Amino acid sequence: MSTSLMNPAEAPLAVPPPRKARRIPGWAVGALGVAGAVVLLSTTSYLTGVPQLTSTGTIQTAVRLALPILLAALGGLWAERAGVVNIGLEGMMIMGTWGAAWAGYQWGPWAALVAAAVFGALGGLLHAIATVTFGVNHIVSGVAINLLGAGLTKYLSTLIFFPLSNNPRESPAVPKFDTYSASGLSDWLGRLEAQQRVGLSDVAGILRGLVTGVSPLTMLAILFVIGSYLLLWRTRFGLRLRSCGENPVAAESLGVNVYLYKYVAVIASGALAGIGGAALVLNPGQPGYLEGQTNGRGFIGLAAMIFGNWRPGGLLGGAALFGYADGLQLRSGGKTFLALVYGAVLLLAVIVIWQLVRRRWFAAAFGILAAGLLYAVYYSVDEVPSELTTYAPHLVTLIVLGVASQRLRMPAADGVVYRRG
Amino acid sequence: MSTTTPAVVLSGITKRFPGVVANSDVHLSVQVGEVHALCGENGAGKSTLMKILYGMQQPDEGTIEVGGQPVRFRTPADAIKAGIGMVHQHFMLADNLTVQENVVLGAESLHGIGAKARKRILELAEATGLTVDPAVLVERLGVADRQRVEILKVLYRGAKVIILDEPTAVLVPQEVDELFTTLRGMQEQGFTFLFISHKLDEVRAIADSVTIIRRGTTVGTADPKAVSSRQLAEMMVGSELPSPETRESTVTDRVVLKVENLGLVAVEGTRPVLDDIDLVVRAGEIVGIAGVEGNGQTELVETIMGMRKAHHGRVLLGDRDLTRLGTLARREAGIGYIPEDRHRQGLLLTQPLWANRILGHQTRRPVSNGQWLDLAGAKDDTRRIVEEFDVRTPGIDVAAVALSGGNQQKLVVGRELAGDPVLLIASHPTRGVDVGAQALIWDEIKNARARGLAVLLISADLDELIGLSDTIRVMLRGRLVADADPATVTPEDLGSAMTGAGATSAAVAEHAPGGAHARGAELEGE
Amino acid sequence: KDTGGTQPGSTNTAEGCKLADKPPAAAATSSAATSDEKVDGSALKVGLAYDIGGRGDASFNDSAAAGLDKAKADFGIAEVKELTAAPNEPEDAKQTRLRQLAGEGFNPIIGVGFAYAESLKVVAPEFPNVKFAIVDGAVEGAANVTPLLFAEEEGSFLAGVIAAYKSKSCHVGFVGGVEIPLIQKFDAGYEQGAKAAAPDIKIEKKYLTPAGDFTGFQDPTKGQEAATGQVEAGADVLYHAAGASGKGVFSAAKTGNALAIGVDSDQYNQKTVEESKDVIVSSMLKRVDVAVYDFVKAVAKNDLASLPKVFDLSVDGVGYSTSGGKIDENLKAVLEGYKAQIIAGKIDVKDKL
Amino acid sequence: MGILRGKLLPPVLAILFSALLCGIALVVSGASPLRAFGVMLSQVGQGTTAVDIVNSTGTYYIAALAVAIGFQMNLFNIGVEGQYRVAAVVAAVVGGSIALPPGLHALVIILTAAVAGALWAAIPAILKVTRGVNEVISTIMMNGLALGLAAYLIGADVFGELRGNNIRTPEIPESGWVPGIPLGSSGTVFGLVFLAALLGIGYWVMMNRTRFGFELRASGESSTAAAAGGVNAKKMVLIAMLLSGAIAGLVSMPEILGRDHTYNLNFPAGIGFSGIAIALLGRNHPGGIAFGALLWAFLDKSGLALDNVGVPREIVTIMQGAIVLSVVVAYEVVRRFEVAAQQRQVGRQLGTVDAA
Ligand SMILES: Nc1ncnc2c1ncn2[C@@H]1O[C@H](COP(=O)(O)OP(=O)(O)OP(=O)(O)O)[C@@H](O)[C@H]1O
Ligand SMILES: Nc1ncnc2c1ncn2[C@@H]1O[C@H](COP(=O)(O)OP(=O)(O)OP(=O)(O)O)[C@@H](O)[C@H]1O
Ligand SMILES: [Mg+2]
Ligand SMILES: [Mg+2]
Repeated sequence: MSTSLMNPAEAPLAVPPPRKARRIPGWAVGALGVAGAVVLLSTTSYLTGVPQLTSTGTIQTAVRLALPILLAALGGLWAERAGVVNIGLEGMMIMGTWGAAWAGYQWGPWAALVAAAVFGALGGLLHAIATVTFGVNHIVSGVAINLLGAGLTKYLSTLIFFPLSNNPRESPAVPKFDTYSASGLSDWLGRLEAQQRVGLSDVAGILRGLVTGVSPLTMLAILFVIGSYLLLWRTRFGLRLRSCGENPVAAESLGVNVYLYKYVAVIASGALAGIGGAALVLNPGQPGYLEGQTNGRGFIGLAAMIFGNWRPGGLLGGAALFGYADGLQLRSGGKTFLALVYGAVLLLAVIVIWQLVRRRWFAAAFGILAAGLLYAVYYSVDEVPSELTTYAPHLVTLIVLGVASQRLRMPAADGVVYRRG
Repeated sequence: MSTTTPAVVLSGITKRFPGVVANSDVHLSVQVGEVHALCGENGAGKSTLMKILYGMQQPDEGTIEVGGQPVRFRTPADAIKAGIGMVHQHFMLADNLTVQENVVLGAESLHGIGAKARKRILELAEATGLTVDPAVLVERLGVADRQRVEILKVLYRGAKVIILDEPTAVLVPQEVDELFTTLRGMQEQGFTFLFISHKLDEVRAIADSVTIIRRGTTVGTADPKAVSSRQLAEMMVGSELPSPETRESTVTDRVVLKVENLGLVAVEGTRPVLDDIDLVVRAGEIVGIAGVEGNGQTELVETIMGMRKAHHGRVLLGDRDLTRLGTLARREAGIGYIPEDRHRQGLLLTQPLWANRILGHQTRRPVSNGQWLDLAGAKDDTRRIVEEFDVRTPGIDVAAVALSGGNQQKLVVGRELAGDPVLLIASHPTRGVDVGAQALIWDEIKNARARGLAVLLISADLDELIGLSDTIRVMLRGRLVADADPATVTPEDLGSAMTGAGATSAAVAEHAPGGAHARGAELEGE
Repeated sequence: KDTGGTQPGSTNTAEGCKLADKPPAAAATSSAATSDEKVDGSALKVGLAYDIGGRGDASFNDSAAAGLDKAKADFGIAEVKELTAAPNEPEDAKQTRLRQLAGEGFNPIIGVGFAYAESLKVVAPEFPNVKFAIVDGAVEGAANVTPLLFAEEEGSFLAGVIAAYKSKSCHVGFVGGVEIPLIQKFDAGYEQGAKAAAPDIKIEKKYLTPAGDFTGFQDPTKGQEAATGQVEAGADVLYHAAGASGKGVFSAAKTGNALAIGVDSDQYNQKTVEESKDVIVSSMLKRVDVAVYDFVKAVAKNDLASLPKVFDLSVDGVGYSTSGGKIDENLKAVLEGYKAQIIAGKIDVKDKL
Repeated sequence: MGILRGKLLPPVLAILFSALLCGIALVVSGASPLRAFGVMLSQVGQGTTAVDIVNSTGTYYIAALAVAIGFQMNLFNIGVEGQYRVAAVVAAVVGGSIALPPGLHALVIILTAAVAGALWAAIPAILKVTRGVNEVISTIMMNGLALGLAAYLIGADVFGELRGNNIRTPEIPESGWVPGIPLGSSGTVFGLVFLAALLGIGYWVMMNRTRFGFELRASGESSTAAAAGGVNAKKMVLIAMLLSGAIAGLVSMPEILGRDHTYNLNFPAGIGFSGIAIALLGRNHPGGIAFGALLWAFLDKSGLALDNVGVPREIVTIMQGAIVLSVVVAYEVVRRFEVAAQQRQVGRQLGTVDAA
């Protein structure tokens, strides 16, 4: 090679693009985050004397509440990774609840799951037809599907459930899954938890919550998370699917059938959201289908997915955070909520120190201010008004998003209408 | 080298778009193992023809033969199967995927997506000299590397006929040479190339034969070794070849733009993107900035325009300190700005031309009275630009997207020269623009300079840079590392300076050796 | 696999509360003599405007429907029309519904739920000859609107007594659907009753959503989690006033080996909660059916003045159910004792805390 | 002709298609679609339905305008729902606790509502601008918090008062009311319906004639081009969101000042979400939105009549969803049809045209 030519090794280093290569792999970041959260919670629990923060029951509740959100978020992940924004998750979830109830009361919970997936997938199919084939704005289509899902299920319930349950807004009772526990481990952890040892008991409580009274649905959802990761990031199918969300024109030019992959992704998305609906119906305590049952969980799922940076691990974190905060406020109300505020102060303190180390004075000052404010709240009230605790999950999500530095990155062609040719 | 059956034969190809006939009865025959160039003005229909050959678009009429067999490509997959590969004018890479993922996408059945695929990529890179790290994200690559990835993609699929659509538009001469070396090497291994370029010298340097397209139809085939660039250009447009040269100097000693000690940091704690830039542009002077893409030119321009916030340093226009002002205030102070990417930064594509006239001038006459728009004024002035700058359009109410690239660029130039700016910042003002439009834009910039306009010119087209500029500064890794005298410097010298290979000519005066900035110093991601 | 029912933490070895002195036994059950006089309603066209949920909600709408059905059968009513409110509907939809009924000649017309109060204020004066009634509400200044109000706090008082007597850990819970005044009445009565029966009793409370967010009546999952929380905190008898969310409370009680008290109608006999019916000790009955029935009857007899101002314990407008056999004679005697005292005014049950 | 085909044909097609779809659904369920549609149409002439439709159109129109302002620059304000609720409570509280001369009183209430809505919207706006928080998430969360805040504010020990089983804010004195146009037994048209019309005109003028509107549209069309043109993206996000929130704050003003004079537990929910659908239906154009709002209101109000003939009222929701979807599909189909026609035309002129 002639000397005047550029040798790649000496090629001028391009100006660094804003995003850097990651030195730490994603799973490690996730593990660190989880560890950090556990430490934070057990410290808070110790300092405030509120053991509920890490009790088995709280964790179990969190898991149950997070489940439908997690599944909806996974649905969102599939669609958006293929470049289709899915604001219709709520509608597909509603379709899922109806399908689950309809099949479930007749043939049991497994049939409910399948039917929910099918009904959700129908919603997904409609979304795919509108957005992929007809090039309709994704948000328009999603909004329409939310309306259609709600209208259709109400209509169908009046026709089909009314004669059975004597109530046009409710299905007959649906049989539920049995739950399973790793009993030996669970008992051992239970003893550990009961000893009230700082840190150790907290971890035991959390772990015990995760291995006790587990519904097959929970295991399935975890499988879905792992499966989605493997499928989307480790197979050719996933590569092709994601390429449709990053640069569909390039994908098409390489012989990827973009329409097909978008269809598959959006239908899968609907099916997952539908299963999310089934998770709601099959939750202990739910009679079956109930009008208004999803109550915005599809939207929360969407938020969890964005929160999780369009990644399976991240959205698991988002759903868990929401479920945890919701579980906490439902179970124990104002007091524990205050403990959470205290935890937020601790978190902010850590962040402020980090910012000081990095010599980011402004961010640090902002953090100190926020921490001071929150601490004043913690100090001055005994119990947060119940009107506000109900929405603790919303507040926590907002605060976490506001505090966590925003490095979110959506698929490059997400929401862009793609036309072949 | 020609054999009996041509590699590819296109006959009677016609392709219509709404309002446009992109190809009309095109004939093209490419021999096995040759580099066949395709030349034509902007919008002549070259890319469209190639997309048809690659199965991305279906011809309305006409037939395609590959290796003597008539074929019908419904998708690129069909074309790939037939051994045809295409490197697009606009790179077709997914930024957020790795090089390896981009390469194997769509061809996973060959070697999977894992270690085997990686091995194969490295083999190919070895064989052709297209070295690049398969594990790196594409968004972190510069243009030359991206092009390597594009060619690797094609090779990975086993293509024997490779279409290169304007591959050299964004490369510096050294990179072009390197590309040509690669192409020649591959040609010897039996690959066939279809090569599109506006740069006729390059065509003559690399091509074995050339087909010329004018207004969507083939006007002839020539032997590039036997014709001059001028003859080729005349076949393309039927007019004379313009030149960017500016003869007499109009430089005054009145300083218009003064940049002092300007610094910019992309991410806290990383290497600076702009490092202590000092720069002066005087009235009547064109200062050219040479540099390989990605060395901070974009950032420099955007910092001067106030689109990025300087970390330290000052920007002065005349006596006025602009450092703390926003982009609009800087524009109001008298800066015109031709952005490097007219589609992304210069135009509102779906809006009518007159709305595009308002952009950047929304507070100034004649298109606005401050807070209220003056639509009549905007329309009148748009008509003026259309006339003066020879913007070929059916009217001023059509959407900007309906115009060809050259005409879009003329509109942008007309807009930025409106309202008598004192400083024009022109980033790649003629990129991807055909010779006719190019000549007009050069003339307009020269005229404005003669009227006392100060111009900061950034261009990858070294002929343009050398021809237009009064002074050339070379930018490397965020620093101005050398000055060059446009009267004596050659593109090759400039190219060496730009890549940091060291001055090879007296025409380039290097500054004190730029402290080698460490490559590392990267923060962990996410 | 979980067999259900192993409840962590709550080792209920305690033998229950230290109970307050039992009230004196009630004199005689003053079960109102259901006079079998024949009432003719064949001239009546009765209109019923339900609140969200409507017929089939297994709650107070259904109870109203039951009253209407009975009235129809007993009095031979000519025609009946029932319309239902949609969730989140604007005010004018309710007005339109009432006007529709009035316009088609229905008289009397009953609005089920306090949500109709504002609409009736507007519509009732437009139809001065139509006799309106409103369940759970009152409209000032409209002479032709009969309020059908209930003393939920009195019924809930008895529920509190039941809870205190049934609790082994002397720790009970209350789950409210939405924190509105109506539900706070249940809450208040319950607490007073529980405290009256066992002064040391601990009470857990949770409202699922605050006022204005009516999804709290529609979210069994939340009901279940809130109830589970209370059970794990030690409560072993749960009373709910949470509409459909109450189903979650029953289910939580079942898994947590606790007991539950239903609300509005006799929930032991409800199909949708069949699988957890064995935990239902009793239900606080709010006899909307009685009120509707009595109102129609009074209209037929043209004797509105005979209606009580408030349907309270004294007229059996509220009460408790005994289906399921978990209220033994002993407890029943106690309850009747408290009931007599309340009726007699010896115990004043407040509707607010 | 072309305009007619391009702009008006699609909505007509879509409505017909949706009606057909619902008709089929009705037939399947054993009801007569003709009867159902007939009842819906005749309902307009009954009682106060016509006036209710007008009033409701006004409300929907304001909500959709609020959403549309965000859409113009690709900001997705799902938070209209929460913004109008917070604004309603705050305005009702303020209106009920001050005494001012007629006219001025109402004006102050309206301004309060706008400011409250804007402030509520400011939180997601600031989070987006300073912290890059996606507005879709933050506004969803803010909707939840709005419910909590409203509940807290009307608490009996805060600003609310108990009325039977209802809680409400203190009644706004008559000086704060905005009189409507009484049409006897047909009801009363809210005075503030005209506010909606005024807002529509203002919106049109702003989008088409002002620098701000231009910058908004430019940001929506291409944020990069807008930035190069001197549009400060962060400032635009902030202003657009505040403006959207301020308009959202006005959503419930016609009802509160024209009829209820208080905020109570029966406050309607979901108007913000309808606003999203209507803005999309009307393609962010003031005329289109007006049409969409009218259609929506018609379906809502006349749908009440379906109960009379024993048809599930939910068919209306299905119809609304179907219309939103089929309108956009119809626009797309018509557009493709026109493109094809143009292509054929070019084909005929082949040889005589000049490329470009
Ligand atoms: N998808 C399309 N839809 C409509 N018109 C198109 C499309 N693609 C290309 N055109 C038009 O067809 C004509 C030929 O375009 P093409 O891209 O083939 O030109 P080109 O010769 O490659 O020009 P350039 O030198 O600028 O790359 C132009 O007028 C262009 O505007
Ligand atoms: N979705 C729609 N439904 C019904 N009518 C519509 C719709 N969209 C636009 N219109 C009507 O069509 C006409 C033209 O609309 P168009 O969007 O072309 O306006 P425009 O050219 O953008 O003008 P403007 O300068 O007002 O924005 C308007 O009168 C408008 O009311
Ligand atoms: Mg081009
Ligand atoms: Mg081209």
